[in-house]
Amino acid sequence: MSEPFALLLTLLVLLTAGWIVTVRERRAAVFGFIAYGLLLALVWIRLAAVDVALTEAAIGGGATGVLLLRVSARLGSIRGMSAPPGLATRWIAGVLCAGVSLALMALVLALPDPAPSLAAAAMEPIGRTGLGNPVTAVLLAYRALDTFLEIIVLLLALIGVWSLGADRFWGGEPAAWRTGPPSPALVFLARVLPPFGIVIAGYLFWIGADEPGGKFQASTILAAMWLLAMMAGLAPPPRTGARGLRAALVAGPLVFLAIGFAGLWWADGFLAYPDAFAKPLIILIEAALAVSIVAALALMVAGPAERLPRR
Amino acid sequence: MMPVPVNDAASLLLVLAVLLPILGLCAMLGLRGLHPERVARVAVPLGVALAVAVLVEVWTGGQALHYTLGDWEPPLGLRLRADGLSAVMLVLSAVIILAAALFSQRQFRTPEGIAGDTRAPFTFWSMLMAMWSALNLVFLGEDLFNFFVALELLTFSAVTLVCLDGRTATLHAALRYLLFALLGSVLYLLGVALIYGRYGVLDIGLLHELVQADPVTLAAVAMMTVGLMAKASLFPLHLWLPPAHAGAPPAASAVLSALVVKAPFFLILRLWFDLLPPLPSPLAGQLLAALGAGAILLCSLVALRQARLKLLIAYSTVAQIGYLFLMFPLAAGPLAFWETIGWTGGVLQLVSHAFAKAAMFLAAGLIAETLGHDRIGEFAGLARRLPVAVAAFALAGLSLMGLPPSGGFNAKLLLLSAAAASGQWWIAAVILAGGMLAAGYVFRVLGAAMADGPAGEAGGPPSPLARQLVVLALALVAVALGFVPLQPFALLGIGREVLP
Amino acid sequence: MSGSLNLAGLLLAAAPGLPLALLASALWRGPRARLMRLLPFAPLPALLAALLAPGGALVLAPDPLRLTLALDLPGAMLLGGAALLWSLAGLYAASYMARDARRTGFAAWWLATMAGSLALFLVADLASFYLAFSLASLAAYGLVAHERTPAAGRAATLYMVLALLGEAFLLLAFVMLATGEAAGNPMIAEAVARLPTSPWRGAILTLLILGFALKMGLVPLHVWMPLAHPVAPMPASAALSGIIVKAGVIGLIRFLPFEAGLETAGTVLVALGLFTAFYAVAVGVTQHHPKVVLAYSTVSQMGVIAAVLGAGLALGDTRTGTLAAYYALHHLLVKGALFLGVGVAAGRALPWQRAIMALLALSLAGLPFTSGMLAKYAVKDLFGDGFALLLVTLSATGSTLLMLHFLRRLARAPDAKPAGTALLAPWLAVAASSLVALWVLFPVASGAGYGALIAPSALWKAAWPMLLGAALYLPLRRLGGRLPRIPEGDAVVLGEALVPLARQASAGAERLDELIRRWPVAGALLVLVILLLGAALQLSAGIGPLRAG
Amino acid sequence: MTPLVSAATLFGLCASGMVGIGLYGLIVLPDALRKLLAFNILGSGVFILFGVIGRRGAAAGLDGDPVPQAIVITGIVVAFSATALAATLLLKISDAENEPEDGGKDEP
Repeated sequence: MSEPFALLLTLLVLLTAGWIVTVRERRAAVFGFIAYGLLLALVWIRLAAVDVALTEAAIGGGATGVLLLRVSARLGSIRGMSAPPGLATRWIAGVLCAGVSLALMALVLALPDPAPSLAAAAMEPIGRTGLGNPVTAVLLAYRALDTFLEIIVLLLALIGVWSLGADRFWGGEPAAWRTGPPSPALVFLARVLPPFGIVIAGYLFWIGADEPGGKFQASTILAAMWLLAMMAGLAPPPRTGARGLRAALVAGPLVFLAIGFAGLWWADGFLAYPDAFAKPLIILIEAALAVSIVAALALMVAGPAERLPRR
Repeated sequence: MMPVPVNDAASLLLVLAVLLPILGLCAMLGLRGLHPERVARVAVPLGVALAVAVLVEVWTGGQALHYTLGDWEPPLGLRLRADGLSAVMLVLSAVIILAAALFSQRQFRTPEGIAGDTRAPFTFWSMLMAMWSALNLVFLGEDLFNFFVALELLTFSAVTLVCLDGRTATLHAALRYLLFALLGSVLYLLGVALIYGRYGVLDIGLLHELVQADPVTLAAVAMMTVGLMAKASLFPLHLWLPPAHAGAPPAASAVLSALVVKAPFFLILRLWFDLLPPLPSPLAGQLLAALGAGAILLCSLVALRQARLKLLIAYSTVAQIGYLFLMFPLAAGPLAFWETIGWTGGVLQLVSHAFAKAAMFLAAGLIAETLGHDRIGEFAGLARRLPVAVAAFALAGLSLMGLPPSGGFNAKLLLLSAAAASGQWWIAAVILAGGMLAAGYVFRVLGAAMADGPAGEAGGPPSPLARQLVVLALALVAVALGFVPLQPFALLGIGREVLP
Repeated sequence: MSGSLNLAGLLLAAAPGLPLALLASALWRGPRARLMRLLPFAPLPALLAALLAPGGALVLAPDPLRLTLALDLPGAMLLGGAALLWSLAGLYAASYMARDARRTGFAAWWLATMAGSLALFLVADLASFYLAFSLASLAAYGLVAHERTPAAGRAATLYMVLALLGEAFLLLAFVMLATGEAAGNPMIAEAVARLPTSPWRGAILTLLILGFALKMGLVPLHVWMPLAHPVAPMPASAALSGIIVKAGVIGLIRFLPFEAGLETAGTVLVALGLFTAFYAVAVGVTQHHPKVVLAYSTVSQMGVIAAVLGAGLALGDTRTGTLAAYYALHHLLVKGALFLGVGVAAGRALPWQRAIMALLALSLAGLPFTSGMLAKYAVKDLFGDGFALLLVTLSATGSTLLMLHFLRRLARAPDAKPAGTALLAPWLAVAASSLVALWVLFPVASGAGYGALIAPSALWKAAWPMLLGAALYLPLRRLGGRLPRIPEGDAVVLGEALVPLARQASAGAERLDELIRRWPVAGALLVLVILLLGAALQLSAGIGPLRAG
Repeated sequence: MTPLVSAATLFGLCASGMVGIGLYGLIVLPDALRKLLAFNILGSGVFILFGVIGRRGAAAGLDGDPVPQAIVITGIVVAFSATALAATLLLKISDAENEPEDGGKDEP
């Protein structure tokens, strides 16, 4: 890939972003956004960040896209958050935002060269983790607390989504799609895709330790397969109060914490791994986290409970 | 050179302080049969004990506690750190959350005879836990990106609590809060990106050794500060705060005003006093102070005109946050001794406002529960009906007005002294004028409540005395802070070698 | 100063301590029911302290708080007078308000105000002074607002606004006084000793005089007094007009640097005081309600005291504090007795009651052999022989005029309820004590002997201004109803004309806030603040326009 | 031949542009869903900036600094959570406003 490609990509990204912000139709903007997510994945590949590219494609483009499509399909007309701004406001806002953009560009050009980097620092002790992929090492060893809290953020957002349901439906099933019976095409897709999805997800998960890939990307694909099955009516959505579901949600954080605290005994402190078992422990944590992430992602897209809980 | 931190048993307390509420959250989520309020009954006292233990440890040890997570040293790894200020903030949030939990035990109790959990109690208690964990992380963290995650946890839990009652108006308020807070987060993250691009380090302690006053650093600090200002609802970025308070449950309002808006402010403090290199000119600090002055004057005036008690208190919060931003030019002056005066005054304002405002919102909650509304115009007779709540409101008001003896008075005295010593008279004038305006809105409420009228009879059953006493206790703490000696606290200075 | 416990020190601590303890006891049901009947006993430790403990001192809290009590001569005189009036007015109140539905609340405010006002006369450090001043000044709000009529509401609001304004002035002055002191909380005397060399001397003096003048009611800061004093229940009016205004007097006594002497500030204070003395008479004679006339008389008398303090400051005379306190003691007791008397001797009262009221009233003008003459005699020295002395002498003429007007309005007022011993006895006791106390203290305060007082020249000096006043009163009486009616609180009307303006300002603030809280506006402001703060930081760091590097 | 601007720098400029566009949309668009899209554009601008910084920090045999990449992965998940929460709020408001008979309240 060459510089003209980067230039083209830059122009495309900016044009799409501009289009999303300026186009009249809400739905058109949502479609624009999905395309924008795919363009971004290309940018990430061009930036040699394949892990991020996969995440962006899976979550930024995929999950967000499905979510936004579902929402825009159901969204009625709602009171705007402000009156449509006049020309003067638009101009003022435009000038100010252009100012920020220009300042930021100047700052980007003013970044030091050679750039400071933790790449060497990250590679040096990577042997102690037994991992080959430095991004995974950062996520699950060096900055493991961030990753742990990220799962808590997911759970919190899920509780937030659930709390928006009605009191009487609490613990019941979400109604991911209300409108009519699923189309035959959707049912067909839902029958054909999941086996492939599961295989791809398993592969991504497995190589994540050493190559680009990992739990988030894998989990997102699994969550998407599950959602597809729910949408097509092939798998019933789980009750949000179901014991198994709740257990799946907390499995990741609890395993993470348990291994973290065990580090006090078998290693040098909380969240430390003994060198000999580091890789298996990390994979165990990733597996537990993946369970929680699949459940959280899928249910977050499915929305709050809207049917009575089955007793 | 920084001392080499050791992970000892005492510093493990920091990890526990962050993780204990999350464990509570997991227990609530994982085991429906436990009933969230019962989990809270275990987790909250434990958390308070942890916070107090950290404070005692820092106080007796006379130095900051460190914990390096997973033994991965920064810049690669993460570290938790508690100095005197963090320890005080930790105890502050523990006490306020304890009060909120005691106050809400009845309001958010799972109904009898239900095996699992129910919506409002589950949401309230789990979000309270998450919020607590996030607050502790903000006070103990050292890593700029770690703060971002903590801030997001804080935002999500606060937004969910705000719209707990599910009415359309509160949903709109929550959406507005969420979007504006997200805007703030992204701006903060933008600053973090620039800092990383410039130094390749995110640990504040390490950055302090590296930073230079170059354009990239300063621009990053500006972006982070403004992003945090949006979350702290500093004037003129306070659009979300009044509506968010209008429909929130009283305990949620209390923690929102007392703690949630203070967390981003705490981070601004850390950026400006621990990260930013000393600048030759106070211009930027004065800009912050000017916004603070705008908040004090404008929002106090607006508070005077509110018809609903909760909105009045909410505007008072915006005004009182303004005081916090007055400390920047005062604490950055050239006079070494008075630097600590201004700094201590700002921190004391933060603490005493937290207690006073929590007391006020809880008192407002009791009033609204008893009367069925919170329209100040119909308060006549209230003092007879709810004497303890009105007394708590009055005591908290004392602190807001800055009358002695109260924490608010001491805080304003210190800020005033710093303003006088550095010759920044306009700040002194704003502090005094703000006190007068606060007296105006506090007396408006008290005057209405003391009048003879029908509110003494109407409405539901009186609130149980225990809840009223919780509110009174908070207000008394705000007043008791006035008996702390006016000397700069030695405690707040522990572990802050950055400061003189 | 010794920190050890001693009897004198304990008495000092008990002076504000007992009222506060009684106040705290109101938390329990039993004492609460008896609170009203305990009022007369609350100030007794203070009275004992004033009699037994002048010169005593007690350090309540050591460094760094340095809360310290100390009783000097001016403090002891005012403390004794105040304690006596609090006690007797409390006795009066116990009977006068026995059937008042809100008497318990009244008693609570009463005790809080009492504690603050008594503490004020015996605290020696800056922080305690501010604390006592705030307590006295803010708790008195409860006394003003007690009746809950619209008039009381208006008066109480105005009182509160101005009291808080005064607090703000004083707070800033104190902060400036304490800045540069090694101790966080300096002794008042130490801080005042350094005042003349402070770089902010002018500002501090201005703020101090503004703050205390508000409490004393010097024109034009007197506007709250004619509104607030009359609306309170009778015993509370006595306490407000007798004692609370002395908070300003003790403040000036404590905080003006008499030792160093400041000519300009002194002269300004004399001018302010004398103008107040005559202005209040001029407005007072147009008033109809006897309590309002008395309130104007208080304003006028406080003007005289301010002039005394100003003259002493200009001269650098260290006796000034004692002399001013002596004069203030006279006013404290006489004005207290007059207000209590309005409750028993209004309308068609018994002749002996009228006679006593007349004696008390004219005592304010300096009637020979009354406390007024003694007080005026004692302070004359400070004024030298010039124009100021003439004006001070003529202020007695004004007082005569005003008091004759008061006696006439008192006789025309609606009849007082028939008073029993419970009301008459405290009234008479205060009246008598004014005579006794001033005569006893005369040699101590003035340094002169009694002989000087009965010299014919002294008597004539006291009498001629009064005769002039009496002569002037006749045409005034003729004019009677044709005098313009000046509203109570005179200039307050001008001030209240600003209220709609303030309303507009706050309405404007609300509109501005609404605008700012619109999403696009807030968003644009956010971006603007980023750019401004970024630029400000670059400028603060000495970096010009943004450059790479 | 070295190009005038490297790809990383080009994407850095692109990220700056995205931030500006996202900010603009967030400020002026009245519709909440559109605001949410604008927020995501703004966020992705910041993420790309992190990516650029990571790419510039290529060293030790890696194509980029792994720390910013990990940060972005966490950031993307957080942004998704925020989007999901906001979108659900939006749906709930829409449901409440389009069912006027119960006055916007869930429970009768």
